[in-house]
Amino acid sequence: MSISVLDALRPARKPALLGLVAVFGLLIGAWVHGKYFSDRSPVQPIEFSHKVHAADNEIPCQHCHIYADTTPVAGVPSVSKCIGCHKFLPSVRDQPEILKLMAFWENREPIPWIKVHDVPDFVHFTHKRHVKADLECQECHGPVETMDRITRVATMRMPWCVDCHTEKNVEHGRDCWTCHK
Amino acid sequence: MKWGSDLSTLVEKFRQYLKPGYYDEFDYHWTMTIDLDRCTGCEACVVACQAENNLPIVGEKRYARNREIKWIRIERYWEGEYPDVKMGFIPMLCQHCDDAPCEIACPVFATYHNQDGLNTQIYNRCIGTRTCAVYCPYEVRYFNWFTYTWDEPLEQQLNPDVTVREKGVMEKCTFCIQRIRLAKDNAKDDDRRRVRDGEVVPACVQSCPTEAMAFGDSNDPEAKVSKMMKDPRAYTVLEELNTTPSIVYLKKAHAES
Amino acid sequence: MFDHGQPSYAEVNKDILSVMLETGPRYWMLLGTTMSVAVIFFFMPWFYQLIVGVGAAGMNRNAYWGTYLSNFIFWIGLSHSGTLLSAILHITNSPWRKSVYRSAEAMTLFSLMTAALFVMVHLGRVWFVHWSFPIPNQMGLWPNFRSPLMFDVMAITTYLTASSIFIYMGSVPDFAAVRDASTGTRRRLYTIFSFGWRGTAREWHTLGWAYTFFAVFVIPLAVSVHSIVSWDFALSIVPGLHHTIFAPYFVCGAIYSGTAGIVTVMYCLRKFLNFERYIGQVHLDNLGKLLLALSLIWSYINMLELFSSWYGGSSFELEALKFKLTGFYAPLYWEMILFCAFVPLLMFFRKFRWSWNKMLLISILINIGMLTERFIIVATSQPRKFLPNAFGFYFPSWIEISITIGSFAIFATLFLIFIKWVPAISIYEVKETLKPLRRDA
Amino acid sequence: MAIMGTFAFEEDFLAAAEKLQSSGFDNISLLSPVPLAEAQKVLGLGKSPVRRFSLAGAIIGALAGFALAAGTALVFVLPTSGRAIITIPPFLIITYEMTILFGVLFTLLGFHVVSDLPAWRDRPYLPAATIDRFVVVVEGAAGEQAARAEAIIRQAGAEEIHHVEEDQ
Amino acid sequence: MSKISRRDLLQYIGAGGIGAVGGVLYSESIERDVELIIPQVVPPEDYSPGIATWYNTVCNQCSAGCGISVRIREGKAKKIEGNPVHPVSQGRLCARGQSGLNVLYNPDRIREPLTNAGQRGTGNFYPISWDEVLTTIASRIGRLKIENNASRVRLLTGRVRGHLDELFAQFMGLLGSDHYQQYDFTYPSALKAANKISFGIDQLPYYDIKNADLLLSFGADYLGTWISPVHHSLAYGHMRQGRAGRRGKTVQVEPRMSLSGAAADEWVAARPGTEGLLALGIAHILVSDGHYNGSDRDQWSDVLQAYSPSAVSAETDISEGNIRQLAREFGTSKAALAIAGGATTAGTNAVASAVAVNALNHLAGNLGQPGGIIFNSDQAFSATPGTRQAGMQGILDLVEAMEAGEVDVLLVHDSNPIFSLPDGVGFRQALDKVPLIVALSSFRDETTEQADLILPTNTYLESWGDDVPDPGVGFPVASISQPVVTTLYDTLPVGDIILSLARQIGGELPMAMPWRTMEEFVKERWREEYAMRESGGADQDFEAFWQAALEAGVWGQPGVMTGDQIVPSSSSTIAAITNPASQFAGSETDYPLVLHPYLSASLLDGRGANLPWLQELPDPLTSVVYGSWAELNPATAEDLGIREGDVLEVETPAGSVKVPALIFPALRPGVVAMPIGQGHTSYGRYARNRGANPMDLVSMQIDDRSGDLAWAATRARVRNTGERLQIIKTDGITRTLGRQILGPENDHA
Repeated sequence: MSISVLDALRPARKPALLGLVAVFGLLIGAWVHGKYFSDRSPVQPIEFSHKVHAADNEIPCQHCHIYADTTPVAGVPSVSKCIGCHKFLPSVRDQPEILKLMAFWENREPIPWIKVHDVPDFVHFTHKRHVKADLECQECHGPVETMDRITRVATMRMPWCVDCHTEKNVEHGRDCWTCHK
Repeated sequence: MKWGSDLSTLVEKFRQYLKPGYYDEFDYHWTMTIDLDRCTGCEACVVACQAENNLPIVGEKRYARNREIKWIRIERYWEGEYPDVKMGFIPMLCQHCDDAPCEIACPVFATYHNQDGLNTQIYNRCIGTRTCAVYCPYEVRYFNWFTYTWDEPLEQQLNPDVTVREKGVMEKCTFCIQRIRLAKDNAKDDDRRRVRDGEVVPACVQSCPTEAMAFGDSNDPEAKVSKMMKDPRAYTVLEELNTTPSIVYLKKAHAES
Repeated sequence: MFDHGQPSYAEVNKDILSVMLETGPRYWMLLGTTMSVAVIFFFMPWFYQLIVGVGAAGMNRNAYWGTYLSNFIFWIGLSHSGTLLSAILHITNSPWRKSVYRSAEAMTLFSLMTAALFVMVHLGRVWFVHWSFPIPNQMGLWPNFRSPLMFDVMAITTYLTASSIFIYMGSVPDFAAVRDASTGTRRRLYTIFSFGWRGTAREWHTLGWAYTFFAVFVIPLAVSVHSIVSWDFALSIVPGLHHTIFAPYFVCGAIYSGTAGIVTVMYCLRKFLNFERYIGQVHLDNLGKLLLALSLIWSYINMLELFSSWYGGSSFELEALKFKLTGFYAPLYWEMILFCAFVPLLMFFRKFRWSWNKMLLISILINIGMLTERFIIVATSQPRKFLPNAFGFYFPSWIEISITIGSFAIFATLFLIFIKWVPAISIYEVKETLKPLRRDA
Repeated sequence: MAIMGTFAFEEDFLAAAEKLQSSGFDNISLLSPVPLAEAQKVLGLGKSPVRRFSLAGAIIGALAGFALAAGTALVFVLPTSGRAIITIPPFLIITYEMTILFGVLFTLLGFHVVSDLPAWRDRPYLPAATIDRFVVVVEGAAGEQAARAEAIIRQAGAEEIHHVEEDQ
Repeated sequence: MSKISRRDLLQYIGAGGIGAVGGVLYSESIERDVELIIPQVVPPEDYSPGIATWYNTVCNQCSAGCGISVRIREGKAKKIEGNPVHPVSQGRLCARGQSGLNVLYNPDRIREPLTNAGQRGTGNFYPISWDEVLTTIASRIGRLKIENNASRVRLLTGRVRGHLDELFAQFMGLLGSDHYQQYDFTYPSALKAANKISFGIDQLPYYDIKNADLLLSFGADYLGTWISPVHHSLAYGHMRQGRAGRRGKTVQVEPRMSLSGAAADEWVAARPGTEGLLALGIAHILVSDGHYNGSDRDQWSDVLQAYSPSAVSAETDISEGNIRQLAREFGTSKAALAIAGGATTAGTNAVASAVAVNALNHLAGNLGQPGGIIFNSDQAFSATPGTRQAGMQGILDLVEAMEAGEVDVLLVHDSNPIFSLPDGVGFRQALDKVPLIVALSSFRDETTEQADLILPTNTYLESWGDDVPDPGVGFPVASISQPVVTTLYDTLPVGDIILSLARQIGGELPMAMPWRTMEEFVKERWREEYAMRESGGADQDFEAFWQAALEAGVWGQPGVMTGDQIVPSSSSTIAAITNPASQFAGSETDYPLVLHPYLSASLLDGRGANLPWLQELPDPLTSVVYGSWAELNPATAEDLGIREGDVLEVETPAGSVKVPALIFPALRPGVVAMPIGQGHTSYGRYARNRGANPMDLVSMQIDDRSGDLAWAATRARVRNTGERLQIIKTDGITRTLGRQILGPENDHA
């Protein structure tokens, strides 16, 4: 006659292992999705390349995002803005993406860009203050000039904001009512 | 909290943190004065607040069960009996007490006291224990019993500077934080360190047809509120509770006869 | 202490284990009923409330706390005797404890769980409840340990952990007994539950010591828990809640209703699980005396509260008092006084103390009284705060009422499950009270 | 090779135990359905080291408790109600609760360590020991030793003798 | 551990796979849902996102003509505040004005032209195109015009001022119909009539409350509903605390305490209908006690002979001492001002009472003085306000005409007589005799429901126009109202509708009214005004002026006294003084109580009832929201054994309604008070079937001297039906219980 917990546990070993594998799979799945299939870099209605514009042609950000230093929102350029330049660029006129753009312009339709950098409704964020504080756009938006398709690099979540505020030692940068409305 | 590694600052910080009251002085000490001798109880402020802060239209049934949401309300008190009956009005809104009974109550820091002497309410942090409202002696905290909706197209009026609260969240007067924020923003734009007196005007103060209300920074001795607070008629409601409110009332004067 | 003569060791095992191992249809019917009641009366309304918002309940701007909170306090209170009593009696090793404490502790555990459920029901956004736990989160924000509610969170988690460990450790030797009386999966399960307990002198020795320490820890804990719960109220400045007496008042009240609860449970065990042999006159008598003492203390504190708020003479306190004694809820108040202060006086007479049925009635009345007491506290103080113009009224909605009913079903369900998994009476400790196995005995 | 003897009565059981103890068997376990002070005396079990665990737990808990309260208060400084950020009285309550929590947990740990449970590997025992029989178990005794042990147990008045193979 | 069999392996892979899928789903679930950023195709000029812009226009929620600023963001109106540079509102605004947003974004607005397809009064309407509806009307009117029957076309509007008024007039004039009339329930016609008698000026003068020391108000709720509440409130605030060491005093004479009564230092509940008498009593003492000693003292004392304090005291039920004391204060204070309004000017003695009050002002010698009555004879603009207020007499004539079948086309704009007039008038029935009823309205109110064709108009926040405040503010002022948002629905500004009708009717109309839109018309007129004032100012100057005016929302000449400050002689007043005693409908025996309807501070005469913010706004004195009630003095209630919430049947010779009772301490015993404003049978989801309309109780009586409706001259009785109804109110207990909430007791600062 003898007793042993391990013997008692033996039948439970396999289910336990299966469970372990499942959990492991879960983590992998989540990681892979987050890394490659998330909304961090959606496919836009027009394959607009910041690389071409910002880097190759050295257009400054605020040439198109004109409101960034005066209003809370940076503002996507209006269709007319795009056309403003592109009607003088015969070289690229018949590229498919440009044709799309032209189509939008002919139909006087706005381009339904997909928002990449978004904050919830209860957050008060103003570009003006950040631009006027001489922050480089890249500090939050990442090396945009190297991207063909825009990808969100920052988490855009609270600790990310707060950490920066703390580092830069922003006045009242950790007061909730500085950002929450 | 990122602090320097050297011990002295750490000790110094601890001292500071151990000090009751915590703040030596508020950066701004936003204060409101309400002259009851001017107040006629017309309730323009009530609607102004509703328009500015996206207060819901709760509907008759919910009103009947005292589920209304009015960040500022007018309280009525009769004195005497017919024919010598008098009516006393007193606008009641969050007093932004410096020793607010509500603040300790919150387990998740959804309400706390900020450097401007404001009693904050962070809606999206609130988990709805409702303790703050129970503790509040002025009963100026209001709870979202439901997720309120606006009949189309009334929602187009909603103020984009103020979020719309969801069900299960406590809310209350913020002294129109969005306006304070804007004023500070403008001040920064033209390189002023301070906001000018009268630059921040909460919706209720702005609307008041008898100019009974004044709002400003009581740290600034020149501010209108500071002057009003010196008036002999000045008092605070429920003084005996030692909540040190940021709203100073001026008692109704009597006609000399 | 045995009304029907001494059982033998073997009989003890047989009697107590048979309750676990042999299950009749009656049990399943009962379990089915309680479970369905719990679902229909508690969980379905709660689900509805989660969808529409807390407005489904009757609370309003005159009373932000309603029956959910009062029930929470009631259940916490009910939880009080079990562990506390068992601990105290263990340390003062009074023999009559041994056959009652297991189910008493179980009561503690389950009423505590029910109480915790009520916190969830009370919250406006329960899906964010984890923000009030001291765990790292993505906002880098921690809970506010200066808040009375955080005291609660800490106290209740500690209490739950401690009392579950307490009851578990007490049952380890009995798990071993179950193991030996069973075969197959159950045997395996209980081998694990009992950590492979053999009952060696060393094991007994260590268990003895550990158990004593658990007891020592649990007593101050239990006291602190209900004090803290009382501070949820007392730390406010609301008239009618802001009383220094509240902590002792709540603790005493808690033990009071808890003990009454034990009597009720004892009755059921005895009646339905045929434990007449182990639960006898002596238990009833002792519990009766205890109840009597507690009721007196309770009445005393109650008087103090009334007196201090009346004699203090502050307009605020007086108004609250007036509303409590003569307002809409006055009948409830006087009902409470009747059930909790006067009815128990009957126990001065042995005739009552010794009659199971009478005691059952009394104990139930006491708990009804205590349930209303908690309700009175929330319903009469909040609508009468400082500004008369904001005075109002609160009446629970049918959702609150049904959830209150459902909570009892939940408690019953848990208890029914419990008696099938854990020996409802401590086998080895009952044996201790029997004649030892000696030649000279 | 373990030898187990079952007894119906305490006296015999204790006698056997003492005899074995005195004749130098060190690896004996005394199984009983109820705690027996005498049996523990035979094995010379005095104050249990569990109490050290409890103390350690309590102390650690106290420190952890205050550290938790004070530390988290400093992580994100949010003043409330004009109280200090580090307010002693409320934090003492947290400390108090954590003291008890850790005390209990460490005691639990102590129990497992001291009593050497759970019994992972096979240990000799008899089901009767959880009902109404006393069992003496002699382990690690081989050959002639085993014979002696068995003799002692038998003449102490054991009802039955069992032999169990221990897997080494 | 033994080697794994294939079967096991598959199971492990399966588990892992399930896990992975779960992981992906989880990660997907915590992602924010995709939002779009929609850019402009071509950005407008002054467009800057996330920044609010303010546009100035004129409030139309009541007839005060406050200037307002509307906060616009992303093309949507967010908030209305007073226009800081406007002399009437001076940056402030009342609850009603701020609720204008509920008018603009009201879910019950009419969104397209409607026709009832021949079944009138069924409430069924069907969409119809603008062209069709306009041609229908135009042809109909055109035919009448050709047949020289244009007088069979009638236009009834609410209070319309500025050039819209002129436009209407011109339109009707050109048609050849002189039947353009306005009716506004809140218009103080009696007061105007009285002023014409006493001062010989057919206008509302400017009451300078701001600089008064004693304001003696007979029934005029100047802080809540009377003439220009916001402006009065500003004045009141200044009068109370604006002048160091000089706190003005106010006394309110009315049977039921109004907002102004609550603010007053003294509230005098004279017997209803005898307020004018009280005024004369005071006048008597002023003269006899020598507070007044002008040259015409003797005439005064003759005419006031009959009104000795004792006699007056007996009539008014105010103690002699009280009257004397009032008189003393009135006589001695530096700047005393007496005003009349509300129920005092709504009895059969309306004008008589108002004249009596004017007598007081004469005797106080405050005419043309600061703190007194200031006449602004010369109005700022060609458009003279208020002259077309037909008053009750006009309505009766109209009804008569309709009954006689003399009306073929009735155009109704912004006026709701069916609701705001007693049934006794018979307006509703008369409508049946009218072949074509056209409503120009934004909401389906009771009158609009009766229309055959509904022309949905823009709200005032979407329309062009201008306004001259009436009364003025002591110097020439005109405000411009401009659309602050783009029109929400398929609706038109009322001005544009008239203009396009004019075009389609043809004849000389298109010639005379060549403007395409109201905007053109207004600008045109302002150009003329400008040219007239700045003698021959060139056009580019005008453009600049126009831009400035648009931005300011108002044009004015502060300091310029409008016209010479004539001080009218007292003779006409003296002549006009008669013993005023209001004749109440119903005998005292059958109807022991006096019905006292009063304008709701939030819903006014009911036009605010469709605005949720106002419905949810607690009544200033009773804190009741939603629904209506009947107020009783505690004593009266006790006699009748009535508790709050008992449903009463209030009966008058005119009819009866059922309303819950409310015990109200500041109400004269023997009076039952009811707020006007609720009891709509239509008018949108927020107003429909809520409470009762006291107008159903008012007997059809008019004050013969002004022809105005005497809506406060009806007796009533109440019956407790035994039913109960919860009155929804925010008040708990309305006594301080000795708590020092309104300030510490000890000091008397």
